Amino acid sequence: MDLDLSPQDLAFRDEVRAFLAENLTAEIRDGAAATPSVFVEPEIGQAWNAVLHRKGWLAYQWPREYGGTGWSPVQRYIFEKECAEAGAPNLTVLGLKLVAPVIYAFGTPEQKAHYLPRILSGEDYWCQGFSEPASGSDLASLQCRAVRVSDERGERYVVNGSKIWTTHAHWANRMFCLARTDASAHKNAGISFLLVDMNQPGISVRPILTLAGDHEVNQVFLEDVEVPVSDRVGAEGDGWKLAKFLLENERGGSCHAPKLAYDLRRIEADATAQPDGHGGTMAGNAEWRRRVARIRLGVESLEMIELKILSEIAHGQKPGPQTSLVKLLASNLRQDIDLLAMDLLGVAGLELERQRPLYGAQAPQAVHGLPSQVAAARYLNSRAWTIFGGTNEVQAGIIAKTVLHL
Amino acid sequence: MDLDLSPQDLAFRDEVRAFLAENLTAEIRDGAAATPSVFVEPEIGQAWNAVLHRKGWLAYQWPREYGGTGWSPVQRYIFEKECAEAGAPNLTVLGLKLVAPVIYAFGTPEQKAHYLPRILSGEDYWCQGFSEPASGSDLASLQCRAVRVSDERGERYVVNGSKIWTTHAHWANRMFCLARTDASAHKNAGISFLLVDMNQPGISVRPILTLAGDHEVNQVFLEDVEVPVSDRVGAEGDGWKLAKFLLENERGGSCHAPKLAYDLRRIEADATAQPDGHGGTMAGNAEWRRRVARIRLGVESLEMIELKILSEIAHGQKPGPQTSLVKLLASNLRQDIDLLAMDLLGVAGLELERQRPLYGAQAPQAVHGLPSQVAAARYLNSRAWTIFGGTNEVQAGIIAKTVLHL
Amino acid sequence: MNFELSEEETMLAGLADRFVADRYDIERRRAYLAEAQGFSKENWDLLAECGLMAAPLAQADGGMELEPGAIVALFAALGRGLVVEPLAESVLVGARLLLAGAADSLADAWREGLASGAQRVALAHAEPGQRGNRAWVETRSQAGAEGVRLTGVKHCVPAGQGADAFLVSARANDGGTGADGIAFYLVSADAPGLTITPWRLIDGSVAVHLTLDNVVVPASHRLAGGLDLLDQIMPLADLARAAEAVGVMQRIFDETLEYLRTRSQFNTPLGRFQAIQHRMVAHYCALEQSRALLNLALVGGAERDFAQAVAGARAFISDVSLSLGHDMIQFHGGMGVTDELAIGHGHKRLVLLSRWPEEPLAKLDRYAGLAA
Amino acid sequence: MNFELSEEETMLAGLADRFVADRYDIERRRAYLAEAQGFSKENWDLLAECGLMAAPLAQADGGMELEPGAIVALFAALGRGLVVEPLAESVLVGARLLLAGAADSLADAWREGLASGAQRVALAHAEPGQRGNRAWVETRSQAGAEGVRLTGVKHCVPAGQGADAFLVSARANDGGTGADGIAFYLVSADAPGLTITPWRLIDGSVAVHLTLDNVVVPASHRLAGGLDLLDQIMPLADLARAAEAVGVMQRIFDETLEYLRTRSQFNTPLGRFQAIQHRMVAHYCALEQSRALLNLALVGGAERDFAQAVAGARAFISDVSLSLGHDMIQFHGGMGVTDELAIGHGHKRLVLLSRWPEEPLAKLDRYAGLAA
Repeated sequence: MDLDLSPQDLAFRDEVRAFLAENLTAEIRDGAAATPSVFVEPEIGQAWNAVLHRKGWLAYQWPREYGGTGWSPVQRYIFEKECAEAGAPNLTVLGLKLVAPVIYAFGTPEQKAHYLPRILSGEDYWCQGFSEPASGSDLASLQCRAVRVSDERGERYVVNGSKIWTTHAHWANRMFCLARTDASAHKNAGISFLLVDMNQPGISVRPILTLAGDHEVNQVFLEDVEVPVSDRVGAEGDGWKLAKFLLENERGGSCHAPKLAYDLRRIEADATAQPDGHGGTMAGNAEWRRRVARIRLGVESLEMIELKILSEIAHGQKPGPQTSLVKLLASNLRQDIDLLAMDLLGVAGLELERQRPLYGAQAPQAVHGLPSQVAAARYLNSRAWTIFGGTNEVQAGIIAKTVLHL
Repeated sequence: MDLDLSPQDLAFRDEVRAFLAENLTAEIRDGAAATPSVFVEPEIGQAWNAVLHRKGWLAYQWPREYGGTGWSPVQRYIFEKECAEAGAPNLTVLGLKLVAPVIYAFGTPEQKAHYLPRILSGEDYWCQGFSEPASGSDLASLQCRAVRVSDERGERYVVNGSKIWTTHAHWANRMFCLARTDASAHKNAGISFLLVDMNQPGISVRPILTLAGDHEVNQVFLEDVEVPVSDRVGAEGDGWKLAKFLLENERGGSCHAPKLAYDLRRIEADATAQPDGHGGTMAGNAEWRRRVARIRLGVESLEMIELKILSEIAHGQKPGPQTSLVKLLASNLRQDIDLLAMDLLGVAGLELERQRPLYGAQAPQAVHGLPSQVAAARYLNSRAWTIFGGTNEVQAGIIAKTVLHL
Repeated sequence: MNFELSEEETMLAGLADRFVADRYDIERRRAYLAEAQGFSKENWDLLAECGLMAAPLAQADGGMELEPGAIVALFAALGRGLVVEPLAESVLVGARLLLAGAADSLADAWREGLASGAQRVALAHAEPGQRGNRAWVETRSQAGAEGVRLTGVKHCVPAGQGADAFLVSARANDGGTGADGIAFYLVSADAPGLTITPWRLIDGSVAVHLTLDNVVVPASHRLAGGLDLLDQIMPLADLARAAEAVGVMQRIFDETLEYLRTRSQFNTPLGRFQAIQHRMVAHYCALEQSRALLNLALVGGAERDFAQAVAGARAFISDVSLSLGHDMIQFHGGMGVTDELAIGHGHKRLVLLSRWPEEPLAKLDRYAGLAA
Repeated sequence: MNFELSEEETMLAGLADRFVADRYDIERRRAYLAEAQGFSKENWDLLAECGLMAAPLAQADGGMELEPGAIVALFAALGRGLVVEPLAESVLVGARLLLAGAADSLADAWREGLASGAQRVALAHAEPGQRGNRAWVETRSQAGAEGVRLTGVKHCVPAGQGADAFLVSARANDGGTGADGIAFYLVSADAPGLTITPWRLIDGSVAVHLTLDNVVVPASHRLAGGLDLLDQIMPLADLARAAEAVGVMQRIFDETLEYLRTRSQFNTPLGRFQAIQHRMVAHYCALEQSRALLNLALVGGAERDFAQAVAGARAFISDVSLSLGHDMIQFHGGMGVTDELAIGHGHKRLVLLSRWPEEPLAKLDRYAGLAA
């Protein structure tokens, strides 16, 4: 085994570092730091997208022909790690990492030419319409129906149904969505993958506030919503296949550990200013340090697991069920860290400011400081980590079946 | 609620205390302290039985007509608690608490007259033949067969099969056992409850050593073993019903917490003499005290749960599935405490002396002292607590079904 | 030995249950929290009317001097109902502290208002540097001719918004960090030099942040006794908090059970999944143990240390309640992490109860004899 | 960055695997443990012959100076095989410590015997009062004309039975508890005044208890350096122990998986029970994390602290290996708690590895910078 970075990789790391030092503005970084929800709002996220787009690094995970950078998996990890360590916001994955791969892998030339550039430019902001109120973890039970009609206005689907947990639907102008195009087909069959224009009358969006009061997800109602047949990706009935591709893609080649490590280091730094009730600081409290140490071991182990998967991808292997392992570990660690951050602040950590945003001119006056404004909300919001994108229980089931063969 | 002991109960407690101070010999107490297995060997256990028998307290759980004391449930608990706190050995339950209730509840007058006094006098030493190699937690799948024959030597069953996990079969002269008397019946049906004479040619006993090297359980092979029909308890085919009665009886009205509390207090006392590596003792080590405190809370809560169940029994309720809760908690706490005891001793706690017995003249020389001779063996043996008498998983299933209705 | 509720206990729990049935559902609760003081003024008056407010006070103070068993019965019922009115903070802490420490004339001036619910006082003891150490007080008191001058910051005063006065702890001596030299002073909410800033706690209730800048109080507003007043008052308040937490746990556990029995996934009721069953059983065990530790605190006898038993119950319940809340959320899937169900609201209350006035570890240390 | 095993690593693991395949099954292993020194003399010689014994030593000492990656590959394989021969204690600790600290003439006298396996030395450092604090040494050394006089007790010397000599730590100064004044002395097993009492560790191996009553050693038997010798030697030995533990975990996990797939209860293979599945998944995660932390220790670079990374891996693995062992026993039901399966034997080895030379918390404290 040789687990050190090559000189080329080190040089690349320095290049990324220099770029970040130059281009990641305080506004963007502070906005990310003051965001307790899982995704940053477009105001921050799209600003950061634009910076990367100007540099040509936005689509670093795409194939070169569609605007990708041609980086190796290890370089991609280095880039993401450096971004995390610089305090950059998470990229909004919905367009870039979820729908784009489906479009460039399965889309028509017209779809590719139309949609991919608009994701990069920020003209299109996407949301995902998979989950439904009655389906939960069981995607195959979805009920949203798309009926194909053909008349003087052309061939199109008329979609009726409802989607839930739709992140940023209130910001999005486009939604990629699964709908049942063949009502008679069984479960996974008869589902198609449609690209929906959100700016049409039949769409209504109901906010669902999180435990912390953040407006991040929604329920979307579709009432006679129209989708031109040309906005179906793949063949009719291919939806399940494309969704599986998308989800596997989502789970593959992740970079969770660096962000977790960054947050943990910031908590450790904050501990040096947090009184311990006896004239010292929490940084010197043995129990506290043990708790931090246990979490740090989790994060460090996760980073090596992520790197190992990347290395396998680099050697041509497909990301397998190991990605469920990563999802599980990362979700648990995220929750541990967000609880840690809240607990560090003692009683002041129990503040839950519900006004948003917490950055910029409209930010509410802080009673105990920004960390207290963010910590409890982040702790509450991060309970979702073990639920979205396949619950911990679903991930465990996948591992039991595909890795352990039980 | 009124959770204090009545003046009568306090007086009874003092009576028991005085009796124990007088009659629990150092030999018996030290023998119990030097026994790492779950049950003490007959040498210790039967000696203690004899002491109690002389006092008339041995059958304190039996109805008065068969030699019981007529104590209330709370008095029974007080008695057991005082015994635990005095360091008395656990009573050997096999005859007293397992088969005796079956005999006095379902036996013929002849069976009662013959067997019950012999349990009290120690003439009969019982073992239990329920589990079989292929059945595990699933008792209904048992395969041991009893074929009824009738000839000049009388009516009897001829039993063939094998029993496993038979505690003290190597000491016992009698075994109560489940055997399939009707091979055509389904699962739970067709099983009968037989009393087997262990001193006959068809019986052979294979020791199964525990992880710690203790000889406590066995596999018993029955080859054309004969059981007179008069040694069947209940009707033919009633075996399953009787076994259920026995197991529920086993789980009802327990007294685990006082023994756990006693062991925990002894560990705490030992900690005052155990160096912490910095010139102090473990009794002053904060982390150690937190670990002890957490376990103590578990024990204290268990005691209140046991008392509450007793109080319900005293009010005429039947011990319900709460007894599964007690079994679960007590087993986990037992394991926590035995690990704690080993860990207290540091490196010396890693000793595993395999010679037995550890008391009396034949005891091996102690390199680090008696606690080290006992601790690791006890830790290992107590892994069985979450397995025997219904595994933790089985108990959880019972609670999920009967209490939570899931 | 009798585990059945006494007549009084049954009556109190019944009163609370009825109050909840009449006044509470998730939407009305939201509206109560949205009021400026973080609870319903109308409910407050109702609780006073039916006698629940005064009940914990001494008979001489117009109360029923509730026994610990009655406190448990009452607060477990309030917890099950997710009641937001701050009985524990205002009555068990605020009113009892004032009446225990105030000289007769001062007590006389407040007794009726407190018992009738017309007036509220709030304990202002927590400070940013304090953490689990009650004796860490940086607010200073300086006696002078015009009275006692108080200066400092009290960053977390629950139920402080709309309170008529605060009981502010302050230290007379220099640099000391021990219990000596600390006393409590009654500070009127409109005292010059006092700045009150409200903020929202995680459960949606309102705390206030106090800045005292040379606030002057008459010497008669100093309570007799020092930190020992807390030792006198807190165990019963902590028992109430513990009982409330058990009530909340029971509520969200029961709602989750119901959900698991009815909600299907992959064509099977969620409650049939064995992994979920076993985790529900683990929480059930923890809940029974929590209840048992509450009971243990009720066992009398001279050799029992009530404060230690309560600290133990608090430590245990703080830990298991958080885990229970996490799983109840988890088992509800997406709905669990929204603001729409009682599950989340209950959990947020559990977070607060587990970490106020101190973190769970501080409670354990108190029980283990590692902290005063 | 390349996670594939190097040629050397593959070769070493292969050698170990072959050794296990040739020499090991549960009954033969029992017989090896029953030998007086707690392992097989014959196996010891075989390991020496195939070069595995000398491999960790410096090239100047006749070894291959194995890199950490090779140590991991080798010891993980030995762990999977539940090998009882004490390579880590005798070679990675004993031989390396002697050769690192001995003056040339002394080293020359031992070099060949150690590399060939013909001679063994054992570290005698642990004392009853020491616990996690390596600097707590009560054994005293007194220099005099005839040499150095050693008096004290070393209560746990693994692989000490049959050793030719012991490396005994002793303190020259009075009453000091720091690292100063401690040195290691080579004490021949037949030295007058030395009493050797063998005892069995939980995994069935043999440790010895040493009493030194005015044992005299020549001044030349004092190793150069003090406790820092341990800092120099221990990280690699600890890495070997961690890798061995991961090997053992893998072995009993795999055997349990196989059992769960094939054993039926209530007409269903045990492995179909979801509660068991999820617990197996949790252990699988822990096992993968353990492996990852071993890998992390192999990452080079100046900013990396090898000793700290190893301490972290040891702390993590000590905790999760015990839980894993407990569940692997549990899932085997009654058979799990007998002496008959590899499960129990593996678990007993895990108990030892997790608690030797110090408890898991001491390892965590080392990682967290709370202990030297």
